[in-house]
Amino acid sequence: MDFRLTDTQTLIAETANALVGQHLQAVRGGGALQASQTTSALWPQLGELGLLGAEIDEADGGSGGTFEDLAVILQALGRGGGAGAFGPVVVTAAALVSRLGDAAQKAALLPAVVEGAKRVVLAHHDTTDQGADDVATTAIPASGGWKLEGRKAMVFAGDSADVFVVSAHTAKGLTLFLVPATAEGLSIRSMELYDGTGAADLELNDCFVPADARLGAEGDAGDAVAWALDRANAAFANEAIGLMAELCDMTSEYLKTREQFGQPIGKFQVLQHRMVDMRINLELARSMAILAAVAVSDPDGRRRSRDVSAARAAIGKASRVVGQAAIQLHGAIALTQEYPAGSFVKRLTLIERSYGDTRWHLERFAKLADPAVVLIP
Amino acid sequence: MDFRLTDTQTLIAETANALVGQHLQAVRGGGALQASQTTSALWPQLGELGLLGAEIDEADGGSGGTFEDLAVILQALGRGGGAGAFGPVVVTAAALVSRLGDAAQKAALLPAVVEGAKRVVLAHHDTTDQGADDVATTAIPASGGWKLEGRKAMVFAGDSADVFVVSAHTAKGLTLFLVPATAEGLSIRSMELYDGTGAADLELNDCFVPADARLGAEGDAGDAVAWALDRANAAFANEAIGLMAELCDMTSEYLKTREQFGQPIGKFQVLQHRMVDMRINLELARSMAILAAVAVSDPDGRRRSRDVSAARAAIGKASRVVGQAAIQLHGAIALTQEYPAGSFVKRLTLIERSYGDTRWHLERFAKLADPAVVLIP
Amino acid sequence: MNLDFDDDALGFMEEVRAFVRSNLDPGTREKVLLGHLPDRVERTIWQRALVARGWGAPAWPVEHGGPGWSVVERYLFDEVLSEEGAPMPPVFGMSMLAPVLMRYGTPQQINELLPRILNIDDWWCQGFSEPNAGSDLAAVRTCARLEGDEWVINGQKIWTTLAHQADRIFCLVRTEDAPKKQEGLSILLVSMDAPGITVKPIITIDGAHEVNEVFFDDVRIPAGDIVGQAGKGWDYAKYLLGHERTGIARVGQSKREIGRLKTLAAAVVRGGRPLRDDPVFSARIASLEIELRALELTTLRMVSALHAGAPPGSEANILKIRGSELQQDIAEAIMDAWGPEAFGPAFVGDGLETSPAVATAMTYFNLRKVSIYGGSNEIQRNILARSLMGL
Amino acid sequence: MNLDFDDDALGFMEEVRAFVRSNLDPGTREKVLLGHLPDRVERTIWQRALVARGWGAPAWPVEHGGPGWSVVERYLFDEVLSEEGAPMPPVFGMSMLAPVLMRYGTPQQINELLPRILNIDDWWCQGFSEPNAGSDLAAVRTCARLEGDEWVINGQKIWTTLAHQADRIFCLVRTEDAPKKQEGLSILLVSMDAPGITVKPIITIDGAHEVNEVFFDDVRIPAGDIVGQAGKGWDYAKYLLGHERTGIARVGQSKREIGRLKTLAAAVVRGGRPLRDDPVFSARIASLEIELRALELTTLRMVSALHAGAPPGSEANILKIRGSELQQDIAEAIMDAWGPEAFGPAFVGDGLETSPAVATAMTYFNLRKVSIYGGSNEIQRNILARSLMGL
Repeated sequence: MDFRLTDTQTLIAETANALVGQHLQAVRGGGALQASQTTSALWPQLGELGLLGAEIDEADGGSGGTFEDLAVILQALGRGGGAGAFGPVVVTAAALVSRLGDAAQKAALLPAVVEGAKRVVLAHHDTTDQGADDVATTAIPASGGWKLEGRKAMVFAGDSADVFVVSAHTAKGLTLFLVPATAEGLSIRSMELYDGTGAADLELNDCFVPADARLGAEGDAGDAVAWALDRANAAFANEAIGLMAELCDMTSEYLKTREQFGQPIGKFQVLQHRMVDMRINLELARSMAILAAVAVSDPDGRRRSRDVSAARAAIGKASRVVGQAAIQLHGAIALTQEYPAGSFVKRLTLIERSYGDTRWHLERFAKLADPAVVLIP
Repeated sequence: MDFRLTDTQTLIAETANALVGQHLQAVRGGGALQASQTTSALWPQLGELGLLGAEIDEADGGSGGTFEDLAVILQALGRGGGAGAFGPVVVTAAALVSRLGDAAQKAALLPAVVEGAKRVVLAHHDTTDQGADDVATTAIPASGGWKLEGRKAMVFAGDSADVFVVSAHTAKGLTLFLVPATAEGLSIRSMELYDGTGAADLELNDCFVPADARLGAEGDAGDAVAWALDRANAAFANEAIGLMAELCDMTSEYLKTREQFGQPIGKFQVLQHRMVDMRINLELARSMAILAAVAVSDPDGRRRSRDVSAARAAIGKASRVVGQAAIQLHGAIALTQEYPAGSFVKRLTLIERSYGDTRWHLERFAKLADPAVVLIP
Repeated sequence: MNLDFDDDALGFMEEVRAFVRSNLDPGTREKVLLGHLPDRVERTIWQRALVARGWGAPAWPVEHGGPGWSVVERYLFDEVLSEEGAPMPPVFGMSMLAPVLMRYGTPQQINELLPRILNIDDWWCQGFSEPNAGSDLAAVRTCARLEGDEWVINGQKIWTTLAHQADRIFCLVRTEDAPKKQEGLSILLVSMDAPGITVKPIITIDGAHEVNEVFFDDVRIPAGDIVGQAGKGWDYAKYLLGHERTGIARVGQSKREIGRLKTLAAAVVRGGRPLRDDPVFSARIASLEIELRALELTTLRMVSALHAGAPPGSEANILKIRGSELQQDIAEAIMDAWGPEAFGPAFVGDGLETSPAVATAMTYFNLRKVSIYGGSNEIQRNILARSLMGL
Repeated sequence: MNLDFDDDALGFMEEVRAFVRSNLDPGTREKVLLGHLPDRVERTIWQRALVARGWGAPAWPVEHGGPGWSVVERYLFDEVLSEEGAPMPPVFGMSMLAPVLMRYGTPQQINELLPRILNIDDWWCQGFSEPNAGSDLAAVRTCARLEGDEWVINGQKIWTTLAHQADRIFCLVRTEDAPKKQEGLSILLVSMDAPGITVKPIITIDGAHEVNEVFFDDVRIPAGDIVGQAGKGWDYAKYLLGHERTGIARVGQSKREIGRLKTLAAAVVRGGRPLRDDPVFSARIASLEIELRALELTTLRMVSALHAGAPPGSEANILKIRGSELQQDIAEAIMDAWGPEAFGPAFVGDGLETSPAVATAMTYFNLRKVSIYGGSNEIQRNILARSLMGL
C-alpha cells in the first residue's frame, strides 16, 4: 500500500500546475473563463512539455508512463477549468491506438498526438444514450476496404479531431476503424457544448475506408471499447477532482473576503459548516479518483469496471454537493459569466452526466459488486 | 376548500389536549415516559369523554362523527407520546365492524368499544411483511361454523384485545371472522414492542367459530381490508404529526434553556437552522396528514390509497428528519430513558415502518399516480 | 375540512384557463415554457389583453383597476397562468411599488403612476442591491442629497433585473447619515433616461442578459419624486418586500414542470430502457410529486387562513424555502432525464436559440438564483429561527 | 500508487484473523455481533489472551509491553478484530490514560498502573463530562482542594461509560480558580471504592445500562494521585483526546455491518419479493458500500501518511464525521431491512435478551451517540472550519 506520488509524478504535477497557474493568472483579468479555454489554449505547451505523451510508449514518441501520470495532469487541468480534449484524445483514443494499432497505424498517429499536431478521438455511441452498449452503425466489406454506414452522436472533442476511431458492426461483431475527418461520406456537425467544450455529431453515409484502416481484429473490439470507456470515466473522475478542489479554494477565499453585516460571511456558522461539507466531499472523492486511476490497469475487467463505477458514482454525488454549495455560498456573483465559479460548475455538471450518469454507475456497481462485503483489497 | 376545524372538532381537540396535558404533567416528575403509557392510562377517560366513539354511529352508542374527528384525537394522543391501541381498536377494527357487521354483531361490540369496555383489533398479516397482500390463513366450513387455520403476526394491540377480526381465505376468497380471544384453538403470544406498545402473534389451530362470526359477505373482504388498512395508515399519519409537533416544541425549549459556552445553544446558527428544518418538515407533513384524513372518505379507492400513501411517504421522510434532528440537537440527554424525547422517536420510528414503510408507500403512490401531473384537486 | 374547490372556484379556473388559451400568443407561451424571457413587447401585449379583460392587476383594490377578487381567486388566477405558460406579471411595478404608493404615495403619484404601471407604459425596475449590500440590504451606500428642489444621486446598484429595458427605477438610497444603518434611507423614483445613469449588462451562466449594474453619476431628479417621507425608506422597503407572498412557492410553475418531467421520462431512453421504467428514477419522480403536493396543500392552508382574515405569519418563509428547493430539484431531474443532450449543442442558429434539451440545462442554472434572491434561504431560515424560538 | 497490501501485510492479517477465530469465545463474539456489551469477565478473558500473545497493547512502545508494530499493522489489527466481532480494547485505560501517563506520569505511576491496565486488573473509566460541561468541556465545575496530603473532591460527572464496573476513574477537576476557564484544571486518579463516591445508572433508550452519573461527596485521595502538574489538566486532556485517531472511522465495524446488511437483504421478503430485488434498496446498499470504500481509502491515505512520518492533520475530524454518519446510515438500513420485526418482541426471556431483529433497532438507537460523543459532529465541523479557513 503506497499513496505517494513517484518522483516523475511529482515533477509532472509541478509542471502541469505551473502551466495552468500561469495561464489562469494571465486570463483572470480578462473576464469570462470557459471550461474549454484553458486546455485548448495550452494544447501546444502540453505537447512541448511532453504531457500529451506521458503514458504513450517511448517507441511511439511518448514517455512510457502510467495512467496515474495522466491522472496528475487531469487534476491540474481540472483546476484550470477543465481538461477539454485531453480525456478524449490522450486518455481514450490514443490509448486504443496504442493497444490495438499495428506498427504503421501507431507510427502514423501516436508521435503526432504526442506533439499535439494531430487529434484522434473515439466515436462510439450512436445516440446520446451513453449508458447503452448497443451500436447500430455497420461496416460492410467493399473492394479494398469497408463501407461504413450509421451515425455517432455527441463525440467529445469531435469538432477538432483529425481522425475518428469509429465503432461499427461487421458480420463478425464490433470492430474499430480509423476514419479521417476528411473521409468521403463522413459528415461532421461540430457543436459547442454548454460548458464551452467542443463535440460533433457524425454521419457516415457510404463512407469508404481502406482495409488498413481497421484497428485491431475484426469483431473483437467489445473488450477494448469497454476498457477505453472505463479509462474515459477514470479521466472524468480525476478531472472532476481538480474542478472541485479549485471550487473549494475559490469558495473559502470568498467567504474570508466577502463582508456582510460588518464581518466576513465566513464567520457565519451555517456557511462554515457547508464549506466544511464541500471539503469532506472533496477529500473522500479524491480517494475514489485514486481508486479509479489505479483500477484502469486491473487485468480483471469486472473489478476494473466495478471500481471505476464506484468512483464515478461517489464523485458524481460529491460534484452535486460541491457545485451547488459553491454557487449558494457565493450568492449571485457565482451566476455571472464574469466570475469563474459558474464555468467550473457547468463543466462538473456535464461530466457527471457523460458516459453514464451517477445513477447508471451506481447500478453498474451494484451488478458488479461482490454478493458479500468487499474486504480490504 | 376549507381547512377550518368544525366547532365539534375544536371541542374535541380542546378536550383531548387537556386530557393529555394533565396526564403528562402528572407523570413528568415520575421519570421514563413510554409511548404506550399515555393512551393506555387514559383509555377509561377516553371512553368517558366519548372520544372512543367519536366516529361510531349514534345508533351504536357513538357520536356519529367523521374520520377528521379521529384525526384530531390522534394528534393529541401523539403529543402525549403515542396513540397506542387507539388506531388498531377505534380507527381500524371498530370501523370494519361498523361497515360490515350485522345488527347483532354491532350491538355486541360497538357500544362496548365506545365505553372502553371491549377491544377489537384487526389480525390480517400472516407475517411481519406488512406490505404483502397475500394471506395463507384458511377458513373451512365445519358443522355450524368455520374452522380457521393459520397464523397472524404482530397484531397491533393484540395483547389486550377481546375480539380479533381475522382475515382468512375460504373457497370464495378473502373473508373476515370475529374471533374472541378466548376461542378454542386460538393461541395468543402477547409481546411488548420496542416502543412500549403491545402486540401479539396468533396461531389458529383448528380454531372453530360459529357461522354468525363471519363479518360481511364470504369471499368479499378484500376491499374492506384495503380500506381498513388505509384508515390505519391515515391514523399513523396523524399520530405522527402529534409526536413530531411535541418533539419540535421540546427541542425548541431545550435550545432556549440549555447553555454551553456561556449562552443558550439555540444561539448557534447551525442548530437554529436544523431546528427550522424540523419545523418546515412538520408543517408540510401536517398538510399531508390533513390530506390523508380527508382521503379515507374518498369513494374512489384508487385515489384514496394514492393520497394515503402520499401522506405516509411524506410523513415517513419527515419523521426521520425530525426524529434524528431532535436527538442530535439535544445531545446525550435525548438518549436516556428519563427524558421523553427518545420514547417519542421510538414510536415515530416504529410507525414509519408499520403497514408499509416509506419505500413501500412511495412505490404504491408511483403506481397509483396519474401518468400526467395531478392538477389542483 | 374540504380540500376540493367549490364549483364557483372550478368555474373561475376554467374561465381563466379558456381566456389564456385563446388570448396568449403561442410564440410567447413557447418562450415561457422553454424557460426563456419573453421580451417587453410580448409581455406588454399580454398584459394589455389582461387589462382589457379587467384582470390586469389581480391584487389591486377595485378603485385602482383591480378585479375585486378574494385571496383564493387571486391564488387560483396565478396558478392557472403559471400552469399555462403565461408570462409573469411585471412584478416590480405591480406587486412591489404599487402597493407602497397606494399606502404612502401622494395623490398625484397614485393618479399618474398606477395606470402607467397597469398598462406597462412604464416598466419599473428595482434598485435595491448593491455590491456591498446583498443579504445585508441596509448597508446601501448609494446616496442622494437635496440641492434646491432636486435630489442628486451618486452610487451603484447591482443585480437590477431588466434595467436595460426599464423606463423607471425605484431606488433605496441613503439621504441622511444616521447612527443606525436602517435609518436615513429613502426610496426615490428615477427615470432611466435621466442623464448620469449608465446601465452595464451582467451576463449570467445560462447565457442570458437579465440582470445589470446601474451606475448613478450626479443624477438629478425632482425633489417630489420620493416615496412618502425622507428617512423612512427602510420601513417602506420592508412593506414592499413583505407584500403578496402566497405565490412565492411557485406551485403552478412546479406543477407544469413535473408534468414535463413525466412526459419526458416516458419518452426518453436511457441505458437501453425507457427512463420511467427505472424504479429509482420513478421513485424520484414520485417523491417530487409528493413534495409538491405537500407544498401546494401548505400554500392552500395559508391562502385559506388569509381568506378567513388571519394575519400573515412565518408561513411565507417556509413556502419560499421549500418552493425554491423544489423548483431546483425538479429542474435537476428534468436535466438528468435529458442526459448529455442537455448540454449540446449549446446554441442553434446565431442567437441564443437552443434545443428544448439544452433549455433545461439553462433553466437548471438559472434557477440556482431562486434560493439566493429575495432574501437567500439562509436569511429566510434566520428569520424563521427568530420567530420560532424568539432568540 | 498501490492500493494493495503487500504479502507481509496480508500474512499479518491472516495471522491475526486465525488467532481471533481460535481464541475468541463464541458467546462473546455473538454478543458483539448483536451489538450488546460483553461483560467485564468476557472482556478480561479476551484481553488476557491478547496479552499472552504479546498483542495486548498494539499502540504501546515495546518497553511497556507493546508489540512494536507500524501504524499500518496497528490499523490492520484493529480492522481485523472489528470485522471478526472481537470486543473493543479497554479504551479509557489503554488508549487514553496510558499515553498520558507514559508522557507525564511519575515513574511509580508508570510502573504500577500500566501493567494493571494491560491485564485489566484495573478497569478505568473517564470522568470528564458534567451536566453543564458537555461540548463545552472546559466548563467543568467538579472541584478538588488540597487538604494536607489529600485532595478532597466534590461535584458530579455524567455519561460515565461503565463506571458501575470500573475500579478507578480519571477525573478532570478544577483545582484552582483562574481567569480563563481552561486554566486551573487537573487530572486526578481516583479509586471507585473511595468513600463518598456514588454511581447512579442512566438507562439509555436502547434499554442498556452503559453510562452513569458519578457523584463525589468529600472524596479523599492521596495528594500524589494526580497526573503531572496541578493546573495543567486541560493540556493533558487535549493530549489524551487527540491520541490514536486512525481507528475513529470504524471501517472494520462498518464493513462487518454491510456484510450483514447484504446477507439480510438476500434473505428477507418485503412486499412479496426478496428485498435485494427492489432496485431502490439495492441502490441504497450500493451507495453505502461505495461510501464505505471512500472512507476506507481515505483512512488508508491517512495511515499511509502517518506511516511516512507526516504529522496528523484535520483528516481525523473528517474521518470522525463521515465514519459516524456512515455507521448510523448502515444501522438504519439494517433496521429497515428487518421491517416491523425490528420492533418486537422487545424482550425474550426475563433479561435484556432480544431477537437478532430487535437487536438491530437497539443498535440503531444506540448508535445515535456516535455523532454526539467524543466531540459532537457540530464541534468537529467547527474545528475543521477553523483549520480550513483560518477564521
